[in-house]
Amino acid sequence: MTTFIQTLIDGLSLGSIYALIALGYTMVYGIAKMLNFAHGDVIMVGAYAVIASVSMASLPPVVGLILSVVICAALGILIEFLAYKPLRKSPSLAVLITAIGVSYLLQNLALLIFGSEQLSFPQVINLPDFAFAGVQIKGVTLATLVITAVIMIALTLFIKTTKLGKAMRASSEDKDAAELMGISVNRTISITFAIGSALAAIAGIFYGASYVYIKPTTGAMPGIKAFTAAVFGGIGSIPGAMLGGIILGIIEKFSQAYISTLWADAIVFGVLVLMLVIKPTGLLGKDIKEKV
Amino acid sequence: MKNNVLKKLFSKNSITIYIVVAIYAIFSSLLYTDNLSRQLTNMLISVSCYIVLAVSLNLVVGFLGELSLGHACFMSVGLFTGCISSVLMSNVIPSVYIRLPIAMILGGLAAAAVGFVIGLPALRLKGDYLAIVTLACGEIVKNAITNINMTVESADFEFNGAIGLNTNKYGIYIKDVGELLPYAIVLVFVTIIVMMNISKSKAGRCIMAIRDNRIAAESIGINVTYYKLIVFVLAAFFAGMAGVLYGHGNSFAAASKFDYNMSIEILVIVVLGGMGSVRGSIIAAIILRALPEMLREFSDYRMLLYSVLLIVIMILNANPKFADLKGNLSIPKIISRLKNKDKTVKEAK
Amino acid sequence: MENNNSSKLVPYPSNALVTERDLHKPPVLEVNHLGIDFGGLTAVDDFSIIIGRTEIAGLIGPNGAGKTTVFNLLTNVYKPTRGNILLNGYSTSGKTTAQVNRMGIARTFQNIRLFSKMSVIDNVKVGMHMSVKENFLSSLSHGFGYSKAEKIANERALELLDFFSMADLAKAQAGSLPYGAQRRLEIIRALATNPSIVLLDEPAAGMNPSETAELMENIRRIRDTFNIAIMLIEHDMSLVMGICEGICVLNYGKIIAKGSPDEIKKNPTVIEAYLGKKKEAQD
Amino acid sequence: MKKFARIASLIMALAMVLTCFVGCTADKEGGATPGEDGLVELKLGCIGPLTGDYANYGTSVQNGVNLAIEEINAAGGVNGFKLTIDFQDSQGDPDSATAAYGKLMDDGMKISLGTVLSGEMTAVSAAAIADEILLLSPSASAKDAITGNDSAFRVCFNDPQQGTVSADYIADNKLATKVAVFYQSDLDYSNGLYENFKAQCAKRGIEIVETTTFTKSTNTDFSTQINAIKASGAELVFIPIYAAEASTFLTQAYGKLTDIPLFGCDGLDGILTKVSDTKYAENVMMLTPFSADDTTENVKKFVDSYKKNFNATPDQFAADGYDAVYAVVEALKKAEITPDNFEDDDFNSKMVAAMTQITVKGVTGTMTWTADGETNKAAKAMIIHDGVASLYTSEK
Repeated sequence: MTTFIQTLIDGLSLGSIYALIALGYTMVYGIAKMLNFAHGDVIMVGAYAVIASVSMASLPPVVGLILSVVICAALGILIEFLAYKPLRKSPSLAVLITAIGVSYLLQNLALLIFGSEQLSFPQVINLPDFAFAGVQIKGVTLATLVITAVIMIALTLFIKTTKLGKAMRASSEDKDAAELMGISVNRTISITFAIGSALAAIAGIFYGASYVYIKPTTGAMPGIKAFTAAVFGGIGSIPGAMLGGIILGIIEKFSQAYISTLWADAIVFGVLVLMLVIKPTGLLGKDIKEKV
Repeated sequence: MKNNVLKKLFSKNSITIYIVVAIYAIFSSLLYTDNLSRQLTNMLISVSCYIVLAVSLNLVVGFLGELSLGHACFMSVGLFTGCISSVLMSNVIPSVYIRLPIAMILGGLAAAAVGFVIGLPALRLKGDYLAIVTLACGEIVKNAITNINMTVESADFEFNGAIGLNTNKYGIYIKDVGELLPYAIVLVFVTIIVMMNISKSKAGRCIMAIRDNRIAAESIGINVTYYKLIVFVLAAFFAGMAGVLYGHGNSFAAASKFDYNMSIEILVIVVLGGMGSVRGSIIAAIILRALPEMLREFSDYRMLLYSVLLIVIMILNANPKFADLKGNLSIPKIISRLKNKDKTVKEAK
Repeated sequence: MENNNSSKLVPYPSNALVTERDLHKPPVLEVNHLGIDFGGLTAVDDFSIIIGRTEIAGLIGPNGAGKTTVFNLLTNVYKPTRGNILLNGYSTSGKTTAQVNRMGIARTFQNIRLFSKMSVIDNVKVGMHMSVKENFLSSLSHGFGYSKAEKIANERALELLDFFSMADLAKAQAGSLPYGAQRRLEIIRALATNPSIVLLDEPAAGMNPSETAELMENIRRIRDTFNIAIMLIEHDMSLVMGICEGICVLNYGKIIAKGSPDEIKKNPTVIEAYLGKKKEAQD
Repeated sequence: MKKFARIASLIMALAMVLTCFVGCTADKEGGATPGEDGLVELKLGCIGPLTGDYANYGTSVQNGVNLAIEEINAAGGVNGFKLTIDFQDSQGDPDSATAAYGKLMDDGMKISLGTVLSGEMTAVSAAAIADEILLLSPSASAKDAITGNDSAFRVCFNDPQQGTVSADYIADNKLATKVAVFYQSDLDYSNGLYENFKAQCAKRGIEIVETTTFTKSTNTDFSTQINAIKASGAELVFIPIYAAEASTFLTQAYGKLTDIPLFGCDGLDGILTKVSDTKYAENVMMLTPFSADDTTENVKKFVDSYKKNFNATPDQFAADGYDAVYAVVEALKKAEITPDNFEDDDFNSKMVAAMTQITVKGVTGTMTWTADGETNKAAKAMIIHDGVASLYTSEK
């Protein structure tokens, strides 16, 4: 029983990171209708920003965290402006390829700037760990869960209720109609990217706090896992991203603990395939029937 | 009548064939006269494989219109099945050159079987959901191959998926590119001819109809299930064959190489070359495979430049002015311009 | 195909929409008490109709009456909750849309659904896919009778296009055609499947009066040339009253009237459905 | 989209022109004319991942090689030669490595330092058989990476050796009778060590009580594996993995696997510089021929100048690269290669023959080579205490 609970907590811990990354993924997808494959690499940039400002430039941790979020938000706007905006009218696959190009670009830039050797993330989030009845919970895990939930609720409310959020939804439904209604679609999408990338920075911070070591390729795998989580939860759905991420983490840990670490990858993806075949639009995805 | 023959000679597909013939003619003549640089020699087989991979993935992405992120796994399945069966056949058929085509077909069939299984979810899913499922299936296949541990004592053969397959050790590595190139050329031609044939056939029309409008396709009696599966099976078959060729041209293959990154690499080629354009896939495969090699001069900045070029090409490609420019420089345009010139000259007379 | 012969239909219900011409031939379509619920909401209920071998039938009704839903039910795009459909005497229940088409129903769509990236002639040829004698091997190799099959297909497709004077547009991309031509191409594509009944969903939508007149003529020509039945949804009353032999009026998913154009024109329920009850309107 | 095919044809024409150009320049060879310093250039080549997931290993080897070459040239070269190195990136992909090898051959490489990773080496050594060129890989450790090519050698131990030696060492020193293994299941290095470790454990009566793994796609969170090891009652954990993943493992295992020593091989080298806090590496043992904390004079000299040049502590890969260059120098001396005879046809065969005759006192130990390319050198068992790695002595 202790193992079971411990595994569950380990799964939550991993899943909350996936969920946090997936939130940014799904938000950008929901509004800009594009798969931002570079999202994972923005996370890496966010983590490096903290390392550079706190470990290298010895700035206070709070400044480092804020700087990281600001840098990533700016980076998001820049990437959108340079790489995605010229392709606004192109098929979505073309944008996907550009996003992959951006992902390579960020990785290789980081490689040139920070080198290939892994760097340690500074201890900016110091939280005590908890232990009871033989079960251990890391403070960071709880913090990640809380922050993920807060961001999920805030994002949902933001998109549902604020003027900007409504503009975002309108732009995602129909760009031309939104433009006619006086919404600046370009500005709205820029802001979407800024928010998405700021979320990536936060994810980067928590990733760094949980897993410590950062390499230029650090963002790639969590990016893919978060993409998987976002689709699992129903891509575009913000609560879905959180649910998808957490479930993915839990499945991963349980298959490692109870079945086989050798087959864990296959089991996780197998469950994913099965779930999607049973429910083709993800857990919380809306089933949009094509009108005939 | 003469006009018809001319038309056929200069049709889009024939021009594609001419281009490929010209490329292989140039490179083989250089290769067989020992004038080709070693770097290019060592790339010939791998680029040929990528052409086959890109053209076959184009069948799924360009013709059927479904996003697949698991194409590399078909190659992997083909490679290991084909190469292992080639090793196991060595007692029966001593010559590796005879075993290779048999192995290619076996590898292709194994990949096709996996393609069928991966095609099944495609019947229910579409878009990003299908993309993630194909990605997942690719990772499952990779994981499964990694965990294979087989020993065949009669053939003195041992295979540990995690360590990889050393084809040189089992005598199925064909060192001389000159010996392997004819197989590659045949495979490339078979693949592109089949793909071009399909696009101009009943099956191709049905497949493209599903892409353009699934509901309308159903309403005119097209069996969507059948054609979707056929596409996945056929694309996997060719990717599997390419895998076997690749395995015989490289002395080492590990399943971990054939992950989603490689699938994405193939997808990049297809999209860059143009959805549904066989010629585009071929040319993009050559460019994208050659690009990192050509950029070797820039050492540290190599992959950085590669990524920048990738982005720039995609953006330029979407720019209408650039599209006009390149439109004017295309072969059919040039031919038609020459024809018009003839006409105007004649009329002037 | 389970026990098909037993489901062959003989007697006509009294409210049939069958013209005298078709009276002694078995009907092409017989629909009995068809209905569908969407999550508790009844969209179509108790829809029964019989359409004669060469009849031109109209399905009219106010917006949202469930007309397109009926077409979707007839083609099994939606699976009916209740009732049955007999096409040429065979039940279509449990069949896929594609199978239903092969049994003899072809249709067009309210919002045009062409294969827009394909050429005009390919749109027609893809419609003829069942009759093109190409197997998969000949598709791949362009041998094994490919040339002959393609030649026949080309000729027949051009013939069909010529029927609507569109042969000169054969090479054009379907998506680039003007609106009217797209509508016509959709009809040609439906005819290419060799149906025994064609369902036309608002064929005259967006057309000017002269185009509509031409369409009316074309619809009659289709019926006379191909000897098939046609059922159409249309808001343009001049077209409906002009060419339909039997009309069925739908409101809130239920049939409120059936009959010849003259009968429908006089039917008070129909007038009420279209114009509203005078008293209620005043309230 | 079809339009793109057209531009593509344009670019292709360009690409073909360019590639032909590349082909033409290939004819240029580094001629035997001495430079200003009176030395003739001798071109060495090496291939490894400088970008991508494994970039850190390639970079380490590159640094080690560069350092050695600088030292040798600064000391007046060798036999009238000035060594140059062309280090090509492979991204860890065997396919790319083969193409890079072709490029190096085109550019007139005389001696190859092979590749950094095993997969690449397997591909390159097979592709290079006909060239008979000397291949001396610093760090390709897989058993089969150099088999089949009589001119291929390596500086590092091979995987089976390490796995076997590790099991023997644990048994000989009575470190444990019940061990757990934690390895990367999709990594050839890790697997090679594990398979042989397992086999030798069976022979030596060591019981493997828990085997748990991870893959490249699950290399961030090891909590489940750590719990499983903890629950298994193992007295020692064998971790035949690389230092990057090991540092993650150690960090997460901190406080959970107290009193259980961790035992790794040469992949762990450099762990002290990789962990964020050296307390995580407490009690880690490793069997490695190189230790950056060794006080031997040549090691100290190497470590100091490496730190000065690259602002980092050298690891196993760097040391292997460094030694590979010195082995080449020894072989050049032994074979009596001079600018007068280095373009003779028997250059390669002389070099290969010399390889089995030389003894190199390198930073990874004193090495000799067998005809099948393997090195003979002693492995040291190191143990980390208070952030310092020192030779393990069993009486402690």
